[in-house]
Amino acid sequence: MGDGQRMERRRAVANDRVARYERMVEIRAFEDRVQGLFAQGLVHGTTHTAQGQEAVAVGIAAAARPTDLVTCTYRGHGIGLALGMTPEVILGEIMGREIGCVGGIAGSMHLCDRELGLLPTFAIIGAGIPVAAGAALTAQVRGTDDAAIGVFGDGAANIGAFHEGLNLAAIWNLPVVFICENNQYGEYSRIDLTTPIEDLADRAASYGIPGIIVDGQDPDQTVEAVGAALAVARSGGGPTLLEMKTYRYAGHSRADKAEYRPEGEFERWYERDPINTFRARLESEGLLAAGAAEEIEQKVAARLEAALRAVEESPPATVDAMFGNIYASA
Amino acid sequence: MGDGQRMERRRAVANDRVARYERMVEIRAFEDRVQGLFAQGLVHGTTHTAQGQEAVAVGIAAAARPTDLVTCTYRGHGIGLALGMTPEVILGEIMGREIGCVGGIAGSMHLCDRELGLLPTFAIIGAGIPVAAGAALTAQVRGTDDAAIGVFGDGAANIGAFHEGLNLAAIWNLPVVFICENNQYGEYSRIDLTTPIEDLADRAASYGIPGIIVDGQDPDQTVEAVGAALAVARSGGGPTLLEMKTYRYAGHSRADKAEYRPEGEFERWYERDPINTFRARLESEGLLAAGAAEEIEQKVAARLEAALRAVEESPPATVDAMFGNIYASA
Amino acid sequence: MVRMRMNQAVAAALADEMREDPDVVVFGEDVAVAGGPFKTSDGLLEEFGPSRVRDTPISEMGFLGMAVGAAASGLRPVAEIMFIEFLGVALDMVVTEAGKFHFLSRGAFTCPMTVRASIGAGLGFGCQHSQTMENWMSHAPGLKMVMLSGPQSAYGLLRSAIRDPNPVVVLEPRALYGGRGQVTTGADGILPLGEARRVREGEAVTVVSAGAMVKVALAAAESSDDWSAEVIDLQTLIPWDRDGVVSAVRRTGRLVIVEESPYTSGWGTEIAAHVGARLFGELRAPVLRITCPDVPVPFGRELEQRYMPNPGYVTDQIDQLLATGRTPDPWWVGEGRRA
Amino acid sequence: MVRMRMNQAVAAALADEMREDPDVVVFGEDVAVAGGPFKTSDGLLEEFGPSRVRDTPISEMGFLGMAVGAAASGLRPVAEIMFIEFLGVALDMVVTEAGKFHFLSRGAFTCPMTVRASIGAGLGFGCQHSQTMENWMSHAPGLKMVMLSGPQSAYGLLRSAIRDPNPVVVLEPRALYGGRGQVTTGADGILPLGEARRVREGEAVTVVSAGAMVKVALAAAESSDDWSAEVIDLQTLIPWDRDGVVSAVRRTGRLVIVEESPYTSGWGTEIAAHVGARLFGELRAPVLRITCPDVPVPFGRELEQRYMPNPGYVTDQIDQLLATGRTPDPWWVGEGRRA
Ligand SMILES: Cc1ncc(C[n+]2csc(CCOP(=O)(O)OP(=O)(O)O)c2C)c(N)n1
Ligand SMILES: Cc1ncc(C[n+]2csc(CCOP(=O)(O)OP(=O)(O)O)c2C)c(N)n1
Ligand SMILES: [Mg+2]
Ligand SMILES: [Mg+2]
Repeated sequence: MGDGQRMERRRAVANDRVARYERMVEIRAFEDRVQGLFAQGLVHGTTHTAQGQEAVAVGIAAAARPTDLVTCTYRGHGIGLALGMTPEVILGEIMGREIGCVGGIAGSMHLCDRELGLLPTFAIIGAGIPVAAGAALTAQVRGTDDAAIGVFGDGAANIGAFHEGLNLAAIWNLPVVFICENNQYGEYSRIDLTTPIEDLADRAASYGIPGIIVDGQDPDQTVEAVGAALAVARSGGGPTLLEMKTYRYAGHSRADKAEYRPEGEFERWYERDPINTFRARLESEGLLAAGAAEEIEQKVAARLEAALRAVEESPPATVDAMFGNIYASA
Repeated sequence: MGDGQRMERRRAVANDRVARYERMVEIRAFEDRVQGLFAQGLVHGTTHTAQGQEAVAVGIAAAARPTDLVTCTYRGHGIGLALGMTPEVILGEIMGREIGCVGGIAGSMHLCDRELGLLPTFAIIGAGIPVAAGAALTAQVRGTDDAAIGVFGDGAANIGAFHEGLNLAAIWNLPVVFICENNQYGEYSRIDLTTPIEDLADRAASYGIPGIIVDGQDPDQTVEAVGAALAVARSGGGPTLLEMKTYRYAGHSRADKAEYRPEGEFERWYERDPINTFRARLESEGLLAAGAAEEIEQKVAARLEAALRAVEESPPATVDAMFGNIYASA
Repeated sequence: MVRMRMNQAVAAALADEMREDPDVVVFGEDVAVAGGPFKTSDGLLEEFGPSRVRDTPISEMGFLGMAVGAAASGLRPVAEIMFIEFLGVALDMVVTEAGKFHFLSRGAFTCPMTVRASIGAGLGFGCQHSQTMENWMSHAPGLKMVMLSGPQSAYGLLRSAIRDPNPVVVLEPRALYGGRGQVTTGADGILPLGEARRVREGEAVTVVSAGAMVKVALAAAESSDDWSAEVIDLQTLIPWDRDGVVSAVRRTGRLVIVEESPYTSGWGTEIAAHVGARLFGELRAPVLRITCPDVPVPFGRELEQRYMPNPGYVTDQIDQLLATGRTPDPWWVGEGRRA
Repeated sequence: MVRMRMNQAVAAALADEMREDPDVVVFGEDVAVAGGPFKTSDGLLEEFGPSRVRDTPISEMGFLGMAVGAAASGLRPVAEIMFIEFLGVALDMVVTEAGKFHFLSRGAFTCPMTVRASIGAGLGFGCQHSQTMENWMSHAPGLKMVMLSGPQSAYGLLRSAIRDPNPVVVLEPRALYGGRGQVTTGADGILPLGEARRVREGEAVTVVSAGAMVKVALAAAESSDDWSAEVIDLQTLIPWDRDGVVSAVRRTGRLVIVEESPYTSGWGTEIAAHVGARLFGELRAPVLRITCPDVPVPFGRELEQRYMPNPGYVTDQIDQLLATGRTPDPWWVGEGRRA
């Protein structure tokens, strides 16, 4: 799929709330499909899906420019789709095909799209945090008004790179927005087993920067919060830490059924499902007519099946790809 | 010098404020002498002295038991002396002689005394912080009421190990006291150039533990604060972060003349010199008679010269020492 | 003898050490409640309780630092690093602190900690979760390092590692966790550190391998009727069994190393250089290192398998070595790439 | 040609690159206001200002991460690691992130960052501040690594490192910073990466060395009338000049490596293993690695000097190699210790 389509997808999310809704539906369907493919044994390796966190993804994509570089984690399909990547380049990567965004040699944890501003996603916890600060340094040194966004999980807030990255960004007043996707779990451990405080946003005080709690289930609020923090960053106001409270519907990775979750927890969060509540809002605002939601779902499903066919038609990554791009030449 | 003397020195500091005063005088004289030896070119390598920070050192030594393990940094002569190590074993190490506490194969940055509770001092910034938590883990698992103490600088509060160490200690409720010797500088950089907040004690909030600012120039207050935090730790109350505000009189290391200091800064701190103010207090309380301070100074000076002679008589570290103690045998 | 998977053998070794020594404690990310991401600590929390079996926050520097402090003060901590790459955020604690603690205390402190880390390719985890990285720890006096090759090796070497008074890094090939084998447990099942193990006798060539490659070397050796190969499982990478390996190679006159890691500077490099010099004039062929190419580990089933030495390739390389008396080019050179 | 110290040559290279390319920025601990703990960035802040020359907090993981992000987005950051050991808290960023960024972006991003780190013994800094640790980075496809051996080498290689589109680690022997030499600056002074440099011609033996050992190898070569040695400064450790070294050794028939690091698994191990295999049957003597013993670097002037190869010892080892055709024992074996 050409550049044009990807940029178009990005613009849609940036400009149109209904398009955001559609993208959230796409992310949910995509992740469900990926889980299914793994369950069928059709994919090698592991994967980390982001059902339930769709509002965070579209919030970032809607508020950021393609020239604002984003770092994110192995749980990156949703953010990739939100930023405008097509289902086929992500699925292709997950399935190890040439059509994949990295040619199929990297796998689910490693997505990348330079034009859309997505740096290679990070499979080492915390690593993307200072890297985002580094991208912000480029904007600051060059005097552009671009900013950078570093996305990471609640578990990552306990690792050294978090502390060092936020401290550096603060002391240099860098144009970067740190977004903690607090989905309540790091792997199989609830946050309260690993983190002695309630709100990770409070850690911003250690660096003298604003720390703001955001309802990560509401795409209007996530767009708003990211947009405001980016505006601060662009105008020289320095970094912000946004803690987006959200919930991971699936297990941590392919093999995890999330049986450790306390009873009723999932259900409580599902009451505020970001897609359902957003649909209701759009409907009540008259932006989604009766039947429109079903149409969107069908459209998304068809799009996904087309993507899957394109991926299946694409050859597996080649031995040449394995030897390419080790060293760049001048 | 035998074990007996070291334990005796420790007991003195634990029990007697005048002995604490004397130890502070000893530390000051020792560090001045070390600087002099380097200036004369009599010592190889580098050294980091702690003039001005004497009240922190005796505060720790007076409040802790020898079975409370302490981790500290390359700037460790003062703490070593305070804990009870003799001038000759420290000077011997600095000068690379067999009499040194590590046999002269380690140098100024690496002191150690197992009986007195001093783990090998750390030359990598921050490393001692989680290691102290580990010593506290032993006490917790074994159910003793020992505690551990991790001492580090203001600059170290920006490194990842600080964040991870405090978080771990908090979540496991470990009996450990973290002591940040905020001497206002990390190498040649004033703290405000590297740290976006005023009080490092505030960082305790990120871990849900108490963070307390202590006047690091007053040995009565340091003993009190360390003692209180240790009592909390021993009784199952978990870790505390103490920020001791103090000042490094000398440059960072051997080669540094500290010319970057703003005018008048040293003088302002010297007005509250920990030794001078403590002497005045002891005199006004009638604990130091007229002339007693001079006697102490002379005694300390004589002790130091004797130590220097003992070191000079000790042979340089041997090649055998270099091959010893690489691997322990069962 | 009990039949078990390698991950069960790891858990059994941990449990037996914990039973015998109350100072043994286990911690790492998701090792307690979940029994370990690879189920290598299953059942420990239930048997030994939350004081001795603990889940940590994601903070490798922090919990390896705790291991150092705990070890120095009397415990025998076993810390799990989920994937060896994560040592990249905490290597200081292993190499620069633990490895020098005994030295820096003139012998007064020991640091009997064990760092277990899963390694290797084959499961489709991509280039940041599939390496072996043994040379991060191979140039650091004071450390020991072993690599597991199956259930018995896991049980026996891990128990020795925990008992050793020095810091020991235990590399566990992830792809072997699910493989079953007979295991002698108890004192008889303990394998000493520092000794290589001959797993097959042979005349024409000595094949030294470790970890997941032992099986590959063995399969290659068994597939040829033209020559017979002695196969050695190195077991301990640091300090390695110089005398054992040298005397084995002296017998056959030929040394082949099979490694699951890039060509440049893997563990086999040291074996090759050392043996090559010590047996100069006695070797009947150059030392052959059969390795992966110098590229990041690729994702994708076929590519990943291609990346690693496999039995057919090993046989073919040995065939060529014996036929020509020269080291054959690796497969990727045939495809126009750098050796 | 200008006479300068090696630390001045480093600063000159940085300044010249910064003049030619506004994207070059420099950061690290105390590199700006203080001009660097070893004065390797003296004058840069004054000339290029606080946006391009910055002091960092003590947070190696953080600022190397920033270097990755800055490099990927268009700058050419040069980050200083004061002592190579400090990479132990940040190695992930170099090996696992920077080294794979190009690969993981299918070539879309490059990561042209330079990591400068001082290395080595000789100044009495003790065992946590005196190592070389090159093998932390030697098994990591995607990285390049060079080692400086004097003022010209510093100027020429550092400029190439900064210009290179890949992450390059520059190892700077601390003990050489104060040494003076004539330096050709400007375009003519730039030395290419990937090429070894012959610093002396000779017939009997090829001595490959790097960093502070080049001088030692040269002094040894010059001290003997009995044999003549070719001396090679390897310059780039990864990827090293295989063809250059192999063809040099083919000429003399003998290879001696002089390294400032412990015997096991240093950079020379790879040279020894590779050349030993490639020139099997052509070598007239075993490959001799002259190294430090496998111990932590000791403090103390005499011990520390004893620890490192010196010219007299190198000469003596080569004498013995030539006389016996066998690798002589290292000095410490004579004293009853393990080889
Ligand atoms: C340094 C490091 N340690 C451990 C891991 C293994 N790991 C992968 S994901 C994960 C949990 C991360 O939790 P969180 O940051 O909350 O992100 P989430 O998966 O919930 O999106 C862990 C421990 C890793 N990848 N890197
Ligand atoms: C990981 C690491 N980075 C850098 C250094 C170099 N270094 C040694 S001391 C020092 C300053 C430390 O400042 P602070 O923590 O305030 O302690 P102080 O020296 O003032 O006692 C630095 C940067 C180091 N030893 N380790
Ligand atoms: Mg999470
Ligand atoms: Mg300080």
